[in-house]
Amino acid sequence: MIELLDISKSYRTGKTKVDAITNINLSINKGEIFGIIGHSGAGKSTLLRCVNLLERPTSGSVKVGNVELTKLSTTQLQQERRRIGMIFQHFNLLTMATVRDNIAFPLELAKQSRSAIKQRVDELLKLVGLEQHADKYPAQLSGGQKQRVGIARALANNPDVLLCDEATSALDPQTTNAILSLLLDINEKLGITILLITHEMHVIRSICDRVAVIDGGEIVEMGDVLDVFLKPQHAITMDFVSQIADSFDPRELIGTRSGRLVKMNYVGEVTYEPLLFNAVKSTTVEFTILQGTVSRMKNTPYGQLVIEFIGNDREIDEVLASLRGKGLEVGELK
Amino acid sequence: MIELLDISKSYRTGKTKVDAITNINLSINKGEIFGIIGHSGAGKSTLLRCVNLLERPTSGSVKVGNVELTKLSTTQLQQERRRIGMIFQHFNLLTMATVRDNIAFPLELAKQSRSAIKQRVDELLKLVGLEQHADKYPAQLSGGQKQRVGIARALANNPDVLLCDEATSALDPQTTNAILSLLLDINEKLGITILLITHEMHVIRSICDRVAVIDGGEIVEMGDVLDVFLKPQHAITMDFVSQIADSFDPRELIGTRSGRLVKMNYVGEVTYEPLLFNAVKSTTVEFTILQGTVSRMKNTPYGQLVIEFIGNDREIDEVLASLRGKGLEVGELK
Amino acid sequence: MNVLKSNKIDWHQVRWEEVWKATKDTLTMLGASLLFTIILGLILGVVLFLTSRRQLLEQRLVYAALSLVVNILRSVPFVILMIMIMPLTKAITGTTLGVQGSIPPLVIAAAPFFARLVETSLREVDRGVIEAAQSMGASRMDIVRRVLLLEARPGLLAAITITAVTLVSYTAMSGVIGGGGLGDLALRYGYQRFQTSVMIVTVACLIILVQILQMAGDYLVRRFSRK
Amino acid sequence: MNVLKSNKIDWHQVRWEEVWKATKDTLTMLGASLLFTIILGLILGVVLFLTSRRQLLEQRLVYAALSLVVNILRSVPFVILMIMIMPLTKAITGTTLGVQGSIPPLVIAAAPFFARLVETSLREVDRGVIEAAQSMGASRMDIVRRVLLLEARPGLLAAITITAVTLVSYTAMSGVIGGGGLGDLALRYGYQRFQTSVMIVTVACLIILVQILQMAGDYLVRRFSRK
Amino acid sequence: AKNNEANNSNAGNTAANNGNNAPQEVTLKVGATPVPHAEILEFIKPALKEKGINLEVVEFNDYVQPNTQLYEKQLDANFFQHTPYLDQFNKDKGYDLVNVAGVHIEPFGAYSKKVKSVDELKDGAKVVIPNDPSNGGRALALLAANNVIKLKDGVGVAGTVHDITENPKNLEITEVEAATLPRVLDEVDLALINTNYALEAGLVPTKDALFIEGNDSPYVNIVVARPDNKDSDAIKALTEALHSADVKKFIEDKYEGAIIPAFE
Ligand SMILES: Nc1ncnc2c1ncn2[C@@H]1O[C@H](COP(=O)(O)OP(=O)(O)OP(=O)(O)O)[C@@H](O)[C@H]1O
Ligand SMILES: Nc1ncnc2c1ncn2[C@@H]1O[C@H](COP(=O)(O)OP(=O)(O)OP(=O)(O)O)[C@@H](O)[C@H]1O
Ligand SMILES: [Mg+2]
Ligand SMILES: [Mg+2]
Repeated sequence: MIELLDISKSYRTGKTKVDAITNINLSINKGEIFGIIGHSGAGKSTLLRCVNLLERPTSGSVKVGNVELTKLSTTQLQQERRRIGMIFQHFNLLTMATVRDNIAFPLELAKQSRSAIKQRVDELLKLVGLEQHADKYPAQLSGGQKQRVGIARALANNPDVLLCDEATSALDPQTTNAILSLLLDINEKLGITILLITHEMHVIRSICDRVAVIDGGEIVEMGDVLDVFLKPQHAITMDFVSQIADSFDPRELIGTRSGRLVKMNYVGEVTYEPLLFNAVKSTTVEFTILQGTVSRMKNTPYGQLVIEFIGNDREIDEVLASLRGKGLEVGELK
Repeated sequence: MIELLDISKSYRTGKTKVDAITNINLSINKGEIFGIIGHSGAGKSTLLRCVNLLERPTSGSVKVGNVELTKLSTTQLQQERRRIGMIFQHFNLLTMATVRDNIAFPLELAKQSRSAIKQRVDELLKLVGLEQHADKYPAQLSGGQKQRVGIARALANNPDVLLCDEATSALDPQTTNAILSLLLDINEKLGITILLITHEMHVIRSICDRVAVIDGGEIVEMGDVLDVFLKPQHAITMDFVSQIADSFDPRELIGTRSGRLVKMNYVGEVTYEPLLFNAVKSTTVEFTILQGTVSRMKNTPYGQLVIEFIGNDREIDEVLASLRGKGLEVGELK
Repeated sequence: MNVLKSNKIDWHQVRWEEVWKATKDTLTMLGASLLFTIILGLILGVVLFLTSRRQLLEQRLVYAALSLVVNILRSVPFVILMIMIMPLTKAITGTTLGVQGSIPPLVIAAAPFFARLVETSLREVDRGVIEAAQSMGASRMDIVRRVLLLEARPGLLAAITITAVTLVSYTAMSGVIGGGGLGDLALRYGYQRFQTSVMIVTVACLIILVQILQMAGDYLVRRFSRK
Repeated sequence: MNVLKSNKIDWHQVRWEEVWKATKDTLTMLGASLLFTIILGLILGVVLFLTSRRQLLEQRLVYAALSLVVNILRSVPFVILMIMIMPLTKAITGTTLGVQGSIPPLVIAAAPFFARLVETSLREVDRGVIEAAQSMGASRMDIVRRVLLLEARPGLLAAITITAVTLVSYTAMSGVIGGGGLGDLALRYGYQRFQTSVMIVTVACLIILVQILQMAGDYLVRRFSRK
Repeated sequence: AKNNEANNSNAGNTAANNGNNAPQEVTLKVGATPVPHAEILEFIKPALKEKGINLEVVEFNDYVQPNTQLYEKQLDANFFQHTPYLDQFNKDKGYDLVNVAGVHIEPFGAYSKKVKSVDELKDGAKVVIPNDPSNGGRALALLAANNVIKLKDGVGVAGTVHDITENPKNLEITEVEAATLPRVLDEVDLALINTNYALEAGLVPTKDALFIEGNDSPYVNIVVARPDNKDSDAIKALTEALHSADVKKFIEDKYEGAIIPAFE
């Protein structure tokens, strides 16, 4: 659905040239939810803005739905853009229009009938929980409320592609989850393709199919969310992934514990089997979960635990071997 | 350090009056890091803006460091405000000044010497990782970079009190953690009092001492982070807390599992004891961790797990009783 | 006011029906010329803005040409402009004289000025909002009508107010072609014939008129401010 | 131009040294009056802005009074204004005649106009930025100098450009008190004496001057835009 | 004429005195309207220079300032008006400016591109007259003199459109600025134009005018000074120079009879 070919974009500041992104190649399938993560200033927003040509890439070509946007005339581009919704990092609402009018804006552009617009806007207002605020102006809204207006606006025209630049960064967890369910829902029902930037790992975990990690304007890792999250290859990715559940580094525990510290990762239905328990049951080994998470990624359960095994080394080795035998990834922390 | 007495603030939109916050009482100690959470539109920003009187409360009084701000003259208020740093939700940077000049702004207001300003700004630039961007203008920065300028600016004058309105909402996890460590560090070293709004639970968990939950303009729950997070009383709080680690509701699991589902909470050093293992060791009960987290809150370890026990009911009851006997909070999911 | 020093004020000199007629003339000139100034100036200002550097329709040559035309119209002294465009005035209104004849020159003089104010106002519109509209596939016409003119509304209303007041002071010069109106009356009787009373009355009328315009403008600006 | 119809253009009528002197006079009047207009108008505009509703120094009465003064100065036709302030002019410059004598009236006429433009520009400054400065304990003076004037700079530069061009056209009227300058020359020879050649030359000079002013203004606006 | 002679001799004496005793220059600031006043003054500059008088001509487009400035001693004399105007001005403002020398007459004329004589003027015809008090009143007086309208008795030069008592042809009279008159001639049925503007616009008053003021006009253009300086040497030298034969020839040559010298 989206194909970026060798996209580069550089800015000039004074005399120096800054490369915001360099030679990015990316292909996103129809109906996919694709996440982009990366440090602040990595080039995520720039990349996203290149997709609908708000930012003309310095070089490279952009295809959306088999149409090469980079080759279109202005009016053709306008037509194509109507199929691409966008949620902005800084909202970019019309300050002089009410919430209602902001959401109606893309519908008016599409020359829909008055009654159709009213109906759709009411629907969207409800969807993002702003019925009460329909007649307020953006300046009278809280940060999260503004962001929800931006979301409603982007969805108004039932776009084929949705570009989200930190669409939930100003929202509390519950609202975030509500929005994410909404996105997942329209993704499943309408097959909308979503490209989203986020720095909230649980957003990626909850709804993304694939993820790309950008650093210094380049994609350093890309793949299925599960693969990337559970077997991160690049240092940057590891950093991100280690943040999913933990606010501290498990290596801090080394030295404070007497037993052997083991890090275990597992994915899929094994999660729901009493593997760990069964592995130690017949031994004298004791264990404590020092840190970790058991949860689901989109719909796949997984676990990431740091466990302290206390007992004799041989038996522990056996336990670890048996766990490995069941397909778990097991590594000792040193 | 900060005392809010019966603060209310209402806005008028057209003919209707909206109460953004009502009768808020809050007392924050010197050197404390105090978090505020709440849904979008709950009144968090309004409350924060009342502390330095950017928003004059409709009624109530505000004391910061024993000075009743609500009674001060404009010039006295100006003096007091210099001791209160603020990080804005929407950054509010000078668009016509470079990053460097934005950070230097409060120092210039304080009439510091040129060389002192230069030195301090360089220091701050390094602190927030923007050395490379010192001469850019805000429009040339990414969202996270802007936010970091806002943070540096708020810290420039070594304020006694720091008000943060979603100070890390636009930052990736690593940068967020770096900023949080920084805040924790100056809190510990300089005894700065921090009042922060966030919707990222892990921010609260990582650095806050106490937390208040706001809903509909009122404080519905307030207390030590551990108490509030592990024994939430109010429905809203529970919602928030359940989001800490999980992106899905454990009740979804009921029905898909054959065993008994138990939710366990524990805090403190028990976390690092093999309690669970010991409780089942001598029985025939098997167990699987279906969902949960073991981590630390500020410096206190805690665990929140949903466990499936398989075995005969009597034995499971014994296991649960023994766990309860060790001080764990154990409840069955139905 | 040294004019006042040496003369007693003789209120009988004031012919009220003439003041009333002058007031009507001024209002007619102001109304008509303001209307056309707004229309023409808005179009001109929008095109100037759009064709200027780094804007939606960047066209350096068009911009330079338009800017030159605007500058020419703004550099030529009003009286000379009035004379120069007489054929045009005649073509449009059928006469180069009186109230009617003074409207085209007033428009030609004020529209370029208003266009510059419009250009300045539009430059204040947040780029992000324009981008948002672009991302939704808005045509340039949509952006002008639904974004630029909407978002710049308080600024534009302030610009219209400033232009209206400026037009009032221009109407004083329309006496050159017999335009009449309060300013002309003030000049002819008050200034040239030393009928201080007439001057005071007419200037007072002008002040009231301008005060009303400004207050109405301020009200509208406030009414449409959303910040 | 029907003026041209009846006359052949006789280029010998143009006395170049007079054109040159008029150019210098215009530049002198423009330079001096622009300088003082900017200073006075900026102060007036800032005070108007600060005392207006919902602003830092909200003072309805002060605002109303200042606004009235501005409106009065803007409603009085320039020629009458010039006469009215003659004592002031004399007190300031020692003469009410010529280039010097025309500077005070030019300033008094243009400063209120510029003040309105300043007021409009300052209104565009983002409230959030002002709040940020307030939160840092900035005094109102700090906010004016370090925030308002800084953030509104492109708008203010555009306003100065517009005012400069307006002043050029005002200088044409200074002939009433023997002010001289290009506009006056155009009027006296071109309009009154039907010396089309002189009119063309002087108007061309005016156009060049205005074009330079506008281009310089545009450049500065662009140079100081950060959006 | 007798007066003039007296003035001449006095001025002659002064000039002689100046030539003998006071070689240092005197500057004389004279306000004037551009045509023909300023031109005539420019013409006598060299002659005055020889007498040690540096004549500075300050041009005005306006009929109030030259008098005001003179009264306030910003000027030493002015040359732009006629006696009726001066009288009215002195009366209006309580000034005591004095006539020191009559120089020329600019006969005021009525012109038309549409009709050949006044009788052809249709009902409701458009007539334009100057909008300044001096010329406006004069134009109305000329219309009255030619029986096109009737004015209130005794208004003289101060007449305005409000003083019209009878307007049998229902003329639509519009007041416009004097210099605009020739420019709208095409459009109107009758325009009353000051001679200087008629000349500038290429009209020949003696030929093109439907009717024109006669040589007996009271509107002699005069040099005006203040009581305190009217007898000064410099003013006398100025008067003398203006009344010279050279000036007479200059006026006759340059203005081709449309402006008539008012001195012998
Ligand atoms: N107009 C510009 N001029 C110069 N540099 C720019 C401009 N816009 C962006 N940049 C730079 O390009 C880089 C990438 O910016 P981008 O906005 O894509 O980052 P990002 O990944 O979205 O970061 P964030 O998570 O903080 O929003 C940054 O270093 C930024 O400073
Ligand atoms: N100027 C205003 N006029 C009217 N209502 C306002 C105004 N400012 C805020 N509100 C309303 O007050 C309520 C509280 O707003 P506030 O900004 O404090 O929310 P918040 O808790 O910070 O939310 P968020 O997390 O989304 O930033 C919201 O419902 C908002 O719409
Ligand atoms: Mg970004
Ligand atoms: Mg908020």
